[in-house]
Amino acid sequence: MTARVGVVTFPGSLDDADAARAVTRAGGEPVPLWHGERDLHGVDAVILPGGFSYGDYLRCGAIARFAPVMSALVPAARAGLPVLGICNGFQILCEAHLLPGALTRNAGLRFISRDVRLRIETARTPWTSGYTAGQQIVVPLKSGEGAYAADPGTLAELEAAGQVVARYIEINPNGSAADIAGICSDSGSVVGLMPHPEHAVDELTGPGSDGLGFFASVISVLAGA
Amino acid sequence: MARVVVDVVLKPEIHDPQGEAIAGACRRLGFGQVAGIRQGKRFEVELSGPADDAALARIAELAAELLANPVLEDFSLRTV
Amino acid sequence: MARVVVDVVLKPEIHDPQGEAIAGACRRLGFGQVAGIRQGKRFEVELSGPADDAALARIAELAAELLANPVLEDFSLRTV
Amino acid sequence: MTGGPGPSGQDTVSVAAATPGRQQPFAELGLTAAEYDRIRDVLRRRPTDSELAIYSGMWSEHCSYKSSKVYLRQFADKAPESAALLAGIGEQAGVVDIGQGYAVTFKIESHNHPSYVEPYQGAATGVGGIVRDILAMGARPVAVMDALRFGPADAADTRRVLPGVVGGISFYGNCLGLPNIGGELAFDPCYAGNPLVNALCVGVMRHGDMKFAAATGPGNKVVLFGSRTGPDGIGGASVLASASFGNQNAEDGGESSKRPSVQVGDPFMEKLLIECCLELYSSGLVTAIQDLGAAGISCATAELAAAGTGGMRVSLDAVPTRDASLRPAEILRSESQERMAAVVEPRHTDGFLAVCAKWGVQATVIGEVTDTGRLEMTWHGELIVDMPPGSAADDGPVYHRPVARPAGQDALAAADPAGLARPATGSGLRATLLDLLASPGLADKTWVTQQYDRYVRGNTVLAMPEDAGLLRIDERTGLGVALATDGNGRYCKLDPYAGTQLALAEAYRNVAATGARPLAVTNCLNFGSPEDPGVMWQFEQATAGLADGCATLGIPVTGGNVSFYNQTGGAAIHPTPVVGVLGVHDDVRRRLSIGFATGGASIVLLGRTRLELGGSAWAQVTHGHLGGRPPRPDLDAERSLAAVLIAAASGGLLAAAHDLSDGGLAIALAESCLRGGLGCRVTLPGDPFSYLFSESAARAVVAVRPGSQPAFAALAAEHDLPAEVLGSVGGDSLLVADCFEIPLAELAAAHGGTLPALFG
Ligand SMILES: Nc1ncnc2c1ncn2[C@@H]1O[C@H](COP(=O)(O)OP(=O)(O)O)[C@@H](O)[C@H]1O
Ligand SMILES: [Mg+2]
Repeated sequence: MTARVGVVTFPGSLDDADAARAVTRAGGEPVPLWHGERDLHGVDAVILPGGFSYGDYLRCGAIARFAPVMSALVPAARAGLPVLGICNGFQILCEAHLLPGALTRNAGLRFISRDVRLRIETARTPWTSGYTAGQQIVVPLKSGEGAYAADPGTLAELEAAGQVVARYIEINPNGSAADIAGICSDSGSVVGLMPHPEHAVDELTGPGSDGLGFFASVISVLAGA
Repeated sequence: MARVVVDVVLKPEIHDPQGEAIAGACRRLGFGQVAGIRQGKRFEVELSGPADDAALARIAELAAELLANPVLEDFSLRTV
Repeated sequence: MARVVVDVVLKPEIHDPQGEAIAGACRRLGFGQVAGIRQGKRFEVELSGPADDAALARIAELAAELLANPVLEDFSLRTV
Repeated sequence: MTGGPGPSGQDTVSVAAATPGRQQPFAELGLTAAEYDRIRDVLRRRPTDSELAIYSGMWSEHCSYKSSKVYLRQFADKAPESAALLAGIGEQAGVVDIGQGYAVTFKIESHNHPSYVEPYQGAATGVGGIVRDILAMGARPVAVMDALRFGPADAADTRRVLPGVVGGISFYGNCLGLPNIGGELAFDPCYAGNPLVNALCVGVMRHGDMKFAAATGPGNKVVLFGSRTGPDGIGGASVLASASFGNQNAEDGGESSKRPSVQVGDPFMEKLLIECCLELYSSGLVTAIQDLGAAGISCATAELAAAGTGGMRVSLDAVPTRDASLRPAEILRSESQERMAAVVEPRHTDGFLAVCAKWGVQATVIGEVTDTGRLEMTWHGELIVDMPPGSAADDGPVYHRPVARPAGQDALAAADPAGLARPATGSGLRATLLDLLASPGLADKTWVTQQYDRYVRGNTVLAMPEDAGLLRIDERTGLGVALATDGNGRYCKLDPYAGTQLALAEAYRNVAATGARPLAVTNCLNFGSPEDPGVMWQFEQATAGLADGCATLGIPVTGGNVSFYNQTGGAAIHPTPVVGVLGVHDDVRRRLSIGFATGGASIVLLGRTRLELGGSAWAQVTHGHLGGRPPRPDLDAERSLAAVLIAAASGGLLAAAHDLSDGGLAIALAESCLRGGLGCRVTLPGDPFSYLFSESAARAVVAVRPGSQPAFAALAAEHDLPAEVLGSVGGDSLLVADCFEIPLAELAAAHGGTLPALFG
């Protein structure tokens, strides 16, 4: 049975179609989920895609956090449902307190759209199990508020518990604390990532296909479960 | 060290889509008594000297040139 | 109609690149007495009813849940 | 006698009839006395305030094309036969058939004046406006481009305007989820005080999905949806884009002095509008649709009615507003963003409103279609507008403005750059190349393009810094479209006819360089005041050049936009037509990049190189000189070049292709090396300076795959296209035999350092 991966569309979501395409490419079945429904339709995993939910007015992700679909997603995620938040999705996960810390204004104060090199720091999440720890990948980053911030205690805990999922190498494009590009919950099932693996699933339209591993990982984990 | 707060608000006739979207969210969250929201900025300016008249006059200049966009915004100063 | 202002400021320990950039620009423009700037937000909330204690308590809830992010920001209310 | 207002205090139709002598502020609204008299003739009375608001918007230069109309006709009259054209000039945007059941619509538009007043919001709302044009054709917008021109890069005002403009385009386009796939960035003192901000949008639909802006069917409802109407942008069309721009604060049409012309964009609302409209279309709920742009509700209602059954009745007080104090004339003139108007059958209105509600878009029935032949509007039950809609929408004034070749034109042509000192040694040529590569106009544009999302929607195959943007349209077949915009004010200043053809040729060449077949043209004509006969001469020459050029190249103009009054005081900008060309790519997997990435590929220069330096980047950068004749356009040679590039791409013969334009071969080689990460070694077949820096048109440099050289040579010969083998790809430097060698790192530093140093 192919894994069914939900992709949530909020008003202002932009990369939902890309995320669904990436799921298909990785062999899964994408299931569109609507922000206004309190129902996950029995999916095996969920992606919160990139974009500007509610215009990113107020703070990125601040309004989306209260969408009806989140009232179903938050308890499911706490109970172990694999969730990947990409860019705006990461911001929503932080605002919803499923992940610690916050994403703040880029150090250079401008929107950045560029390819970045990341090091995958852990393969123990369902979204990175297909990579090896230490593996380097190139994927696009595109955000204005992508600088990860958290208090020193939280940062220390994240490091100690191995919850840093990916780090910027070569350069830190946005001033993220400890070069953090992505983190996970203590169980590992909820992952937030600022760069966009769904834009790197095909040489033709992306910098390469290094990002496919996130989607392939969860699908193979679900198949084995 | 003295501190001056510069409040920057959109001119009343300028459209504030952010404020509207936030007000909409408030109502969806059950805060029915919110009739509207206008979002502005607030700058806390720390001075190396006292907040005397001369300094305030300089800060007002600064606000007009840099902190507020005169095409869209108004500003006001207060010492705290 | 009553109006409540919610001021949202970054917690003191949080880095504020925007405020720093503006403070730098001030000094380049010759406003030497600016020791630092912190940028915050200001929400003017218009109420459909009076700004009584009950309404203020609701607005404080709103500020804590929506208008400010407790990870990064503090807020305060004032009636105007 | 005094005619008191009606019971509501409004200037109603009956009040107007009773008070024929009342003074009206037509001049402040941008109308001439003769135009005002014509309105009185049409109505056989004086207009009401609201009618005057409608006419002033619709008869503005921006909406009526009154000075340009007589020239724009030739785009249709001289247009080549094109089976691909599904809708042409006259629609909001042209529509072309790209095969496999797909149609594409694209258009470029200016937002110059608003972007000078408030760069961030001005540019942002420029993107918003052109996207709604495309949406209103029935298409899904799929990408944007931006063609930008500013004053000197190191001028203080450019440091205010440029970052604001780029930030605004980034903010709006990124938030809409439209990839930015290309554009232009140029600097010249003539644009100080008059930046050019031209935005292009392209959309895709299936055949048969096309929508028209015609209010047909009496009884059908007129629905206004999107943002509420506010006091922003009141009179933008008549005031901003007109002669009075210079002192636009001086008058506001007699309305409250607090009414701002500056508008704030709400890309989130626009994103909702896009999704909402597409669902309305696919559910079959829309009879006709029109975006609200310049002249707002005036324009939407008058145009819909004029193009349809002919009549419409509107309750203006039904329009949702953000400000209860707005008066009818202000509501009519407001240019609040993110609004659309639709005509809907009564049986579909509930469904229509439900889809809008799903997307959180406010929608209101404001009127209905009638067969009276009149556009009638009421305000609290009183009739305040009663006019034939065609008189505003179609029968505006048409001017044959005086035309005169500018006095200085001959002297300009005589100032030939041939006499300027040229570098003669290898080290001199080397230094010249590095100077040009680092000059703001030719420098790496990453500072700008890094603020634009190019990836969203997952179909961007080529984007900046490639020659053209290339989008995949069909994932299964690989069908795609390529787009490029070009313009060169310096060439056009020297010779507007030739200069416009050069802009057309460059965009055509850029599209072909990806392997796509050019199909259609859009254009944005940025000029000074039409009341200046010299400017009108430039305009006459430019439009003739474009129409003739399109006829020769066999690709029709499908639409465009005119922006006049680009001047500061008496000084007009260089005439700057910006031309966009769209091409079809049969299989985007066979696209060509500009990058030299295949070691051992042989480098071939295509086309004929002459010593042509008039208006060149070399003359500007090294001598601050503008004079002489621009390069000679050779459109037949452009066709041959394109044919070879397209055939070679589809035959898989090439590893890279890059057109030659500003800065000539020297800059093209440097860009291809930097893009692909490999160097090259070349030997020039003649005078090194001419080969490196001349800007002869109809040329490209290609990297032929190892082993494909004989087949490629045969292909070029078949098209009579000169093809000179210069050398090969490889190494980590740009080496020109007997002249110089420059390590890639040094090229990159020169190319990449300029804009960050200027703009932070
Ligand atoms: N304002 C801009 N927005 C987006 N892309 C831009 C902009 N300015 C330049 N570019 C891109 O940078 C690249 C180099 O531009 P340019 O040298 O003008 O191209 P060409 O000479 O081939 O027309 C092109 O890919 C162009 O699309
Ligand atoms: Mg080019």
